[in-house]
Amino acid sequence: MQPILSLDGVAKSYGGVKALTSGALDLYCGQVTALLGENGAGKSTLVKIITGIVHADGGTITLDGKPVVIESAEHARSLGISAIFQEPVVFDALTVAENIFITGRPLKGRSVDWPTMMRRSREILAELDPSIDPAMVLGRLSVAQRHLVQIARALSNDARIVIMDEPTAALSHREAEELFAITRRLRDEGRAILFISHKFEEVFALCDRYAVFRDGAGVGQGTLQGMSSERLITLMVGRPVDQVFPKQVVAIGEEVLRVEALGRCLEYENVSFDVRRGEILGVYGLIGAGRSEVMHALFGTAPAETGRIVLNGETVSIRSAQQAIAHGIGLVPEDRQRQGAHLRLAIGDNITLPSLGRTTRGGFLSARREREQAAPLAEQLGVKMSGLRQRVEDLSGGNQQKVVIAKWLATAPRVLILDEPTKGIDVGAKAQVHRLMGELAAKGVAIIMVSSELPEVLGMADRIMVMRRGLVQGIVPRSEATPERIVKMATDA
Amino acid sequence: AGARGAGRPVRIAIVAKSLGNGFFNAVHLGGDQAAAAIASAGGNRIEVIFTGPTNTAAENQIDVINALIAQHVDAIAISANDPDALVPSCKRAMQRGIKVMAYDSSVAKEGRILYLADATDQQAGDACLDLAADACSGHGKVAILSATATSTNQNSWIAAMKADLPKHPGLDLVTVVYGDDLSDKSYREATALLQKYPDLAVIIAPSTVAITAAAKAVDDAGKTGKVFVTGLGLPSECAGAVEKGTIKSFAIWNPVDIGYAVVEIANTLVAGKGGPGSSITAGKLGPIAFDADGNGTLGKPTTYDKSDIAAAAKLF
Amino acid sequence: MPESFLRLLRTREAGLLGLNLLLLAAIAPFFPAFLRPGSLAGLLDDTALLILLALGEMLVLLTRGVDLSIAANLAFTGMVVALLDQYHPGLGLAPVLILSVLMGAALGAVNGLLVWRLRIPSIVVTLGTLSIYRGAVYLASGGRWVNSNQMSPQFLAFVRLQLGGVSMLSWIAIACAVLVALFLRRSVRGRDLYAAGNNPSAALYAGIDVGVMQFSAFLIAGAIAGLCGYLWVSRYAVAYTDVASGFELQVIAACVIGGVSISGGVGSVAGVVLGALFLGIIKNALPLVGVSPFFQMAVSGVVITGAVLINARGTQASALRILERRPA
Amino acid sequence: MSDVSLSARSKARVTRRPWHALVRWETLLVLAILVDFAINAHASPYFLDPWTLSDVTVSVAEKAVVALAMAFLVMAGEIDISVGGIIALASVSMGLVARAGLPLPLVVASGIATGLLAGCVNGALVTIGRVPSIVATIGTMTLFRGIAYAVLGDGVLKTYPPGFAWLGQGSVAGPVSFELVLFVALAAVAIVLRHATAFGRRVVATGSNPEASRMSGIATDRLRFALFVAVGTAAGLASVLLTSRLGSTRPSIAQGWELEIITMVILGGVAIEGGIGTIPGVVLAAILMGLVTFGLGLLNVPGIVMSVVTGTMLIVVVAVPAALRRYGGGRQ
Ligand SMILES: Nc1ncnc2c1ncn2[C@@H]1O[C@H](COP(=O)(O)OP(=O)(O)OP(=O)(O)O)[C@@H](O)[C@H]1O
Ligand SMILES: Nc1ncnc2c1ncn2[C@@H]1O[C@H](COP(=O)(O)OP(=O)(O)OP(=O)(O)O)[C@@H](O)[C@H]1O
Ligand SMILES: [Mg+2]
Ligand SMILES: [Mg+2]
Repeated sequence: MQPILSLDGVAKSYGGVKALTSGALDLYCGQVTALLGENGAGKSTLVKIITGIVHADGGTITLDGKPVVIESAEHARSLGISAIFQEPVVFDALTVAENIFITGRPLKGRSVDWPTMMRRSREILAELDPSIDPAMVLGRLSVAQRHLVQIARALSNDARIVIMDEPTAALSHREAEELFAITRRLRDEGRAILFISHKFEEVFALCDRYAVFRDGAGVGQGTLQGMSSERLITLMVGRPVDQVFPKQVVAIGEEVLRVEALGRCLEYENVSFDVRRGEILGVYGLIGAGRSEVMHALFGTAPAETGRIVLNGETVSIRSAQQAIAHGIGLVPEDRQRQGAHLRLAIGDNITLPSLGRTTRGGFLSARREREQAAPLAEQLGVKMSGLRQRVEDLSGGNQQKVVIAKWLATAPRVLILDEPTKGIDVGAKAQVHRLMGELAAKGVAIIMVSSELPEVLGMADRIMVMRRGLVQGIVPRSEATPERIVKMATDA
Repeated sequence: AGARGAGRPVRIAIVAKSLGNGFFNAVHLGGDQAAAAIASAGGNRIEVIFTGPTNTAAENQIDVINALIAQHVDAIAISANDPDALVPSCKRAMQRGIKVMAYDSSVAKEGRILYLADATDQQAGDACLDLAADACSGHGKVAILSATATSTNQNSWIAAMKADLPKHPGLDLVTVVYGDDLSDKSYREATALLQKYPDLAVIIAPSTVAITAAAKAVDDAGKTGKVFVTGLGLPSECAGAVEKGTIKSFAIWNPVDIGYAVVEIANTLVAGKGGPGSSITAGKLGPIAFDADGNGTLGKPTTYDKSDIAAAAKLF
Repeated sequence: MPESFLRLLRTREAGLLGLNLLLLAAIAPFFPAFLRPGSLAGLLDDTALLILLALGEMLVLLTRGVDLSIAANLAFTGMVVALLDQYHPGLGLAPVLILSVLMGAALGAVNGLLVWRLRIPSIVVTLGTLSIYRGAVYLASGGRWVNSNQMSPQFLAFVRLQLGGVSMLSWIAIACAVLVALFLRRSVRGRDLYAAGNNPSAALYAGIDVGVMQFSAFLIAGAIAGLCGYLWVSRYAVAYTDVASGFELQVIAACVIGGVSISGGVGSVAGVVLGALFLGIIKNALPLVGVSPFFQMAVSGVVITGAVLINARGTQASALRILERRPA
Repeated sequence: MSDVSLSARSKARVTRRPWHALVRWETLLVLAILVDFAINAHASPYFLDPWTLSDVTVSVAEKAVVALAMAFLVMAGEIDISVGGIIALASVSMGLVARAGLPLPLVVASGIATGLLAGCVNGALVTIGRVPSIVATIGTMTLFRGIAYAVLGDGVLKTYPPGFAWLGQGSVAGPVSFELVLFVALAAVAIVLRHATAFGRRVVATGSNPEASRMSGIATDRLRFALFVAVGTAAGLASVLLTSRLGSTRPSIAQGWELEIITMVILGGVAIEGGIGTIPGVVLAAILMGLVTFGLGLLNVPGIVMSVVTGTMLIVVVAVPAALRRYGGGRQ
């Protein structure tokens, strides 16, 4: 069989950064191909090239056996290529219908045909989520619904080639399953699908073929039959990696933090739980279950309206991040780029920012003390950098996440909240983050880990709290946690 | 002035309220004429520096004076945008040996040696009221559309008009409004006057921006012949409205003469002669008397109407 | 459709319309003649230039930019066409109109190119061109004024032409509003403009060239400002260096009161027109109602500040509902 | 620009030096200052006179004082258009206090306090009212000046206590004016604040990512509020100097200053979108603008033509590095 799309020796550099050196990939009709690779391996860059958003510096792209140069996003669309990108491509101020048809709006003459756009949007949404009104402004949708709109967009133009760049990174189990069903249907209709993910169980459950990238180069592709995740990982990183979550056994101490009946209008109510020294409390739920909101209440950045927070036996009032930090609470937020890191500041400046009080004297900066504070942490976390003065912007996603974690470790927290700490980072970096959580717990830090990845929660947490639509469904000890039970609690009323 | 080397011309700076105003261009013209006259009569060689800010802000005029001080000019003649704000810099100029005089619009007494007024406030006020009475045959409602609320000479003319009102019992002054010397604001204020006082007879606008804007507003409202505009303005700018009949007649002093007198007087000051309480001969214009406060007056304003506007409009 | 009608009632535009009507109602007892058709036409006439400029500014604001140079562009173009008319009074109106639009567009294109090709923030670019264009008026005219008697009759008459009780100037503003509304609602490029301003990084993935959108916005804003240059000079029958000085901030205020978001992607033609009318009513009513001239600016300041404050309240994102609705 | 030819890798390393960006921008400004100095000295025989040079500072020191504070505000991602209005209002309040016969320190204090209060209004609109700062201050610009007009009308206030004139007109030693000394002192304080304190770090952090800064325990609203107050206070101080220099108060003073002050800040290399900027750059930009406008003034070039020069300077200074970055092969 001949591949519908074939890339060979594709290269791309940004300034001096070589994102791709020799990308190679074949896509076949009626097959789902998984694209694997560490963070920064060049997967998303390849997607951007195929969809005409950036232009390759070299290499050949063959479509239907004929070489093509993909000029623009418009051109790619006309060639029958559509994509769900890694970055959310959503327009809050526009209607759902416009978001779906943001490229290729239906036209009548030269003017936008609104009635047709609405009708077709309603048709496409009918099978995804009929509760979404195409005339609604997108900003009013929930997170999961926004994902659906992007999926609807990829379906809207009847593409022959559908690319999905980490579509499940922010999806929960149930939503991911829905997406897989759709993907299988598309495959059975004879379309070629490229599926990018860091989650091996998904890859094995869904895909027919694989392609692996390492450091911007294609290092192998073929059929998934007979492949094991170990072999794939070896291909990806060039060495075997311990993929199992290294859960350390830690003696659990006294209660550090307890919340009682926290509530906030429209968002959550009656949330109660506690966390102890050395314990990792996993918080699981579907996207939009209100977990992040509760974490922001603990951290003071969106205080709860009712209930109380008890820290080391004393009721405390936390109404700002400063107060939270003063109480020894740290939060690694979910949105790394917007809430976590200062991309344009240096790594060192990022790490010392929440703990500036410790490195300054009388308000004056000391370069030496800052270095003494930041350097060991950066090293301990294995941040790949050229120096503390490098800007965070220049780092890969995983390394950015390590910087954000380092900046909270610098405050020496007694309670550390990690909201989706491994979202979108590769296996190697993930394992490091997990090992670090274990070490912190061993040192007596109480950890709250919000995650949408079931294996991560099951592997790391001592107890698992499950939330659904702003309510706590229950707290399950590690010994009693099974995947089925957790998923059922998260999804069923 | 002592720093002036042999053979160097006397440099007299004429500072306008704002550049681009036809009135001051005519002043400049008169200044150049005087310089030529003095030189050909065997007097000093004179270089006239004509400068000013682009808008009527006092601070910008201060920057101009500072630049002139730095150039060590011999004399500065200024038409002030603000009588008080300019005092410190004018004082500084005088400390550095520069003769400072004001013309057209004065600097407070301590900021200049002499002030050459275009006409007395009384004369200007009288002229405006007489013209207004003339336009409406002595009976009717009158409104004043002035420049900015802070402009010195406009305010003193308005005061003079108010004082003179009893002489014209038929005139009823209904209000004073300000167009800020902006044509759009003046136009809007004039339109508002027409709406608010449907039986208004005359708009007195003692500023060239205001008089042209008011004439335009009256014309656009289709009230030409019913409401008359008068006041002080430049012939070149009022010519159109006079032809149309929106303005029957208006007054203005001769800026060319002012410029001429300014240079003659400044030249006299630079020579170390003249001062408050003296009389200075301004060349062909004859002697001008300055009182003990240093105030002198050039003469009465001239009135223009349809008969002589065309000729005057060519001049300034 | 009662439901969509209700939805319409709750929009910002409806609120603004209500506010405008309220304002008129408040003025009526002081000065009933203000509500006469003739006066209202005069109000529209007086606000037309603000409406036109605000329409252009809105396009720029939609793409997350700001154009501080439109008033200077207006002054420059206005001076150039006034000089053209003065020295070639026989040319007629068409060359004047064409030149004003083209020249305005060219000045706008300079802004647009700097923003698009060099990615310089628009506020920096237009702060610079604001000074340059304003200075160019002076250089072009030598600081001179061009007065009404130096303008040809047809140059002056066009904006004053009355059609159905409304001036040509007002008709131009109305036509322009309709055109911009159609452009924004119906054309692909118009919709792309919203998308580019709403989320520039996402627009990139949707194949929308954000830079081209910014350029287009500046180009159109410039063309409108150029046209306004002629309209202004002709309406007030005078051209000089300081024409419309500082007007850009009023234009931005009109947009913001009209609900255009300074952070891009949000705003409607109806809102902008109502926002401009709001300012226009205040400007025209204050002298009539007999507010002391010295208090007029303070009153405008209070009203503008109040309006933007109320507007900011309206745009604050409300919390997402997570909890399920329960039967009461 | 020689670094264009460097390989991207070594370039990346070079840009990491904290002082590197500073050196590049500031050298550009220093060069421009030297060039303009030479041109001025060449074009006007009066330029190289200590008293003339002292006059250069007069036209620029008042704006530069505000620019120092404004630089912090812009670095924090906000802007204040209302400074001209604040200066007018502060001047009116000083005039009233002086007319009431109160002593010099109270007159000065009332000017500064008015600026401070006006800054509080702006700060409250932005941090509590959640109005974008450019929008809020366009409103208060009219409001502040409007209040000045409402209070003073067509009046003038010119009875100031003895000694008041010295602040804006007096000199400390020979041609060294008090305004200059004050500006130098404030610039020194600003440099330390920006580059050597936690406060400066927090300002830049807030400008570069407000949300992440709030999450890092920076009281961003309080910081922004403080910066608006600082700008207001600086405007109050500038009003003291200007009023003293004018010897009188009218509501129309300092019209259009906001744009000149912001131009100074941007010319100094402060990024309008926040997060980037140095104080030495702003100081150099102030000197450059003072020299250029004064030099042109010496040649009797009208102010409006100077604005063409400053406008061009602003665009060129920002456009040249941008063009080099974009077309000279650097990364985007
Ligand atoms: N616009 C850009 N400018 C400079 N460098 C870039 C740019 N985009 C990507 N890169 C770099 O190119 C490399 C490849 O990035 P890419 O996003 O393709 O990786 P990826 O395989 O998708 O990683 P991930 O799994 O984290 O999504 C990285 O080193 C990244 O830092
Ligand atoms: N429609 C929306 N528009 C903007 N932001 C949204 C929207 N829906 C959710 N968010 C934001 O996205 C994030 C995820 O939503 P939420 O916190 O409700 O879910 P969660 O249970 O924390 O899920 P997760 O942590 O897996 O994302 C939150 O920061 C929320 O504020
Ligand atoms: Mg990627
Ligand atoms: Mg969340």
